[in-house]
Amino acid sequence: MINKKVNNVQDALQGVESNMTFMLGGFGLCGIPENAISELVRLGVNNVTCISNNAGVDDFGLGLLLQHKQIKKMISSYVGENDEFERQMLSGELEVELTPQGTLAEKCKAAQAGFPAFYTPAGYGTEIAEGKETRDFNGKMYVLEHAYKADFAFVKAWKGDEAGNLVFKGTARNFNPCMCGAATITVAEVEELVSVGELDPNHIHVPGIFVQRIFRGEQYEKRIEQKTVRQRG
Amino acid sequence: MINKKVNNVQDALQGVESNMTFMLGGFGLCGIPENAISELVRLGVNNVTCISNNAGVDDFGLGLLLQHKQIKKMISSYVGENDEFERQMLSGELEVELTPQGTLAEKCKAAQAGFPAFYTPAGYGTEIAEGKETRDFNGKMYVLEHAYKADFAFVKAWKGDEAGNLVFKGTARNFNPCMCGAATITVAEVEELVSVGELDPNHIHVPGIFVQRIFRGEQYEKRIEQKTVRQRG
Amino acid sequence: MLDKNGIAKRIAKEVQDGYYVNLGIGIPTLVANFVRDDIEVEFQSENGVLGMGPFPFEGEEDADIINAGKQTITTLAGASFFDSATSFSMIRGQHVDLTILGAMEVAENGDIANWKIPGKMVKGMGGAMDLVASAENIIVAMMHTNKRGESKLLTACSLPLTGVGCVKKIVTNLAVMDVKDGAFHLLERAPGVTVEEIVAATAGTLIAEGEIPEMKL
Amino acid sequence: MLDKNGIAKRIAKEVQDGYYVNLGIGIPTLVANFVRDDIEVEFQSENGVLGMGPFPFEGEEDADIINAGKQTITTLAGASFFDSATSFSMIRGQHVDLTILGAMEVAENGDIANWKIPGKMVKGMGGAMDLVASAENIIVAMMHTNKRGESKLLTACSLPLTGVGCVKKIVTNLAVMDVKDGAFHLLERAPGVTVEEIVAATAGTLIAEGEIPEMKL
Repeated sequence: MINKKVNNVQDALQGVESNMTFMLGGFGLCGIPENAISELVRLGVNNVTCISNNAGVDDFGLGLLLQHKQIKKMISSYVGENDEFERQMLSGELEVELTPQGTLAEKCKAAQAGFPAFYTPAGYGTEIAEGKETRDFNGKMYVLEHAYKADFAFVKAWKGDEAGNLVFKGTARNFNPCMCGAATITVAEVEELVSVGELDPNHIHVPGIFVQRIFRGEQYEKRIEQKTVRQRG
Repeated sequence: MINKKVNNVQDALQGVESNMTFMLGGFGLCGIPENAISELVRLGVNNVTCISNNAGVDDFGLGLLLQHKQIKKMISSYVGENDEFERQMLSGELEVELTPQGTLAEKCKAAQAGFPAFYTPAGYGTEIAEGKETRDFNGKMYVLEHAYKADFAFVKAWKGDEAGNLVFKGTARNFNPCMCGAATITVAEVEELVSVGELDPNHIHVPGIFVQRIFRGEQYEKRIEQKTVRQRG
Repeated sequence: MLDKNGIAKRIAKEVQDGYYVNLGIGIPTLVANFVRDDIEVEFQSENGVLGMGPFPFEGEEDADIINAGKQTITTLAGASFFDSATSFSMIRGQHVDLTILGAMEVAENGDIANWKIPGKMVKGMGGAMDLVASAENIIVAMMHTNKRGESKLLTACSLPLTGVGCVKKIVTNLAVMDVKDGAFHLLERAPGVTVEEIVAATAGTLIAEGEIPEMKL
Repeated sequence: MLDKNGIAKRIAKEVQDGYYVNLGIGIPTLVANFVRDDIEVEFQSENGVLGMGPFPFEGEEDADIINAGKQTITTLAGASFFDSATSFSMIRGQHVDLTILGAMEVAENGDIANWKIPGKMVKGMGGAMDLVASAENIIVAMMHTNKRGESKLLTACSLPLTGVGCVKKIVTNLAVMDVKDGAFHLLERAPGVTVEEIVAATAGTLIAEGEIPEMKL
């Protein structure tokens, strides 16, 4: 067993520098690497490019990095729910590249799997396809999209073991598995770090080979963005 | 819950005809759809194209369809371990298309995921790439490979529920998940068919949306191809 | 004239037995409330869940179980969770039978715009571009006119497109229409709405042949 | 001169701490037996397992747990099972650190042939083409000559290729060689084997500079 365990978030983020490109898992505030984000704020690295489906909210998630003006460029599919984001974007302080959600997931997956590029129908005929190669396959048009390159991927899982194997819970899985192994160094933070042998080898969502460092996150707020309930009958 | 359960292998294979293209899961004899294969033999359909990593052995797995001369063309990555196969291939009775194993998996996955084609480095500079488009990405050469099209996919899982959700055991998983949803109709056979709600939604390997029909296989021989053991100390 | 729930109720009639359905944010989300309970339907959300159930009871919400609108949800027996790439395999691979989403504009050739107002609003396309580029069966749920009273059914979209020639059916507060052969084809009127009112509210080519029935809800 | 176990033993010395290793069928499979036990290594098999252990004890074999050679195996703590597409993501994505495989022929430019003898034998390439096209670190394990005594280290391969310019190192029953700059570079002699014998058994360009040490096992 190749041991990927590091003791804390500081060790996990060793080598992180300004001007780097990061991938961050999560959908909205669900399944985001809360501890890595806090540490990125503390480290004060800036001028970074972040690939993440969303940009958090004003005072949580990636919104914290926006607040501290650490982000040069965001690559996301949906960036509503964040006033500071809108302000920085409209003022030109922040560069934004919007990518269809399925394309974003697959550009990470392609990097993980060693595919340089792929053809997807998403965005054909829209401004997303401008300047990109398009091609007809069996009478339908597709856009050529390239794999992402990143220095670090920060993902959050529910459980993990010392070998770097990861297990997710519910929809907190989302982009996290797609980003593992898609960057030079993948850092996984987990709510529960167990010994090897405790996870069922049949039910590992991400094999440890895709993860370079794993640590137990000190605390998780797991903020709910849109609490929606129904009345008890 | 959309119910995918059918009562038996006969119902599961309704619509199967000669001249069709089938995908069949399994690696060697591990994780093969034994019951579907037996029924294909019984139905006597012929002139079929089979996409499967291997071709079974002389008297088991896809070897049974070869024995009955039902196969027109095999698409596989490795076809050793089968004398009848070699005889039919050398005599010209059987058409054979050899495809690198990772490419074979991905051609199924592409069909499942709605990708028309993909670029892979496998086979570049070899006869596998002859007549195919090749392309340089970042200084490395890739071959364009197209998604497969099949009429039926026959897969075998360990457990499944009525919603068509599948769970695999060990290396019997192999190509099976890649083929689900890659054909017009995906037929899953399972050792144990449970009621919905019994499988943990976090640990379903193939969501039921990729499966059209599911049934419990009557019996499984699960023959071992290369029994290899060590001596007790 | 229909309200948002009325639009959702009418669209629910389009949902057939055995359908996997993706519901967009807004009016589409309401459709789930009106689907007949004698048919089998499963709802997919692109953030990674199949088999969505109703919202949770107060105190039972789980931050790890949400839909694409970031709302807390529950799941039904037979549900499954998966990653984003698998989710879009379901969508791109046309395993989802019906996609229902909102729009800012729809053109008579089936083009749709719903993600950007240049200089004003850019929230992003989320999964909408993947959905409209892949789905064979797309229904748009929207108001017939915008807040300024201008028609949202146009000869050509003025806003940046989300997808081209993809919308097959539209249900608005005023009408049900097919989109085909370069025109909107009026199928049903909302209760109390006349064909003339629909014509007046539609900027694109609207074809109303024969008697147009009032919709049944 | 080395036997098959000797070749495996020598190759085992190339396996470093923290390596994920894919072992081909035949001699490469034997390498696992000789890896130092004070380093951390995980073996991947392309049929869908990471963390392979030794063969099972008699009576404990499981038909559902095999390696790419279709042999029954066991797994170690920390192992995982996955599907074929994920397996080749590990390989194509260069997450596997070292690939060890057999060959029928290797050329001085690093080309390798190991899947087909036209008109005679076609077993197929299995995962070999994916492995050699993707791996950054490939060691070939083979006999220096074939059964007819002909060199398997050639100026150019005569058999259909498996991959081009990909082999970095070769360990045979006679020698250890690097493959670079269009030539085989002799690094070590097998016990009791002279440089002259290696030169005689090598059809391609062989460069032997300075004193060539006998290998330590």
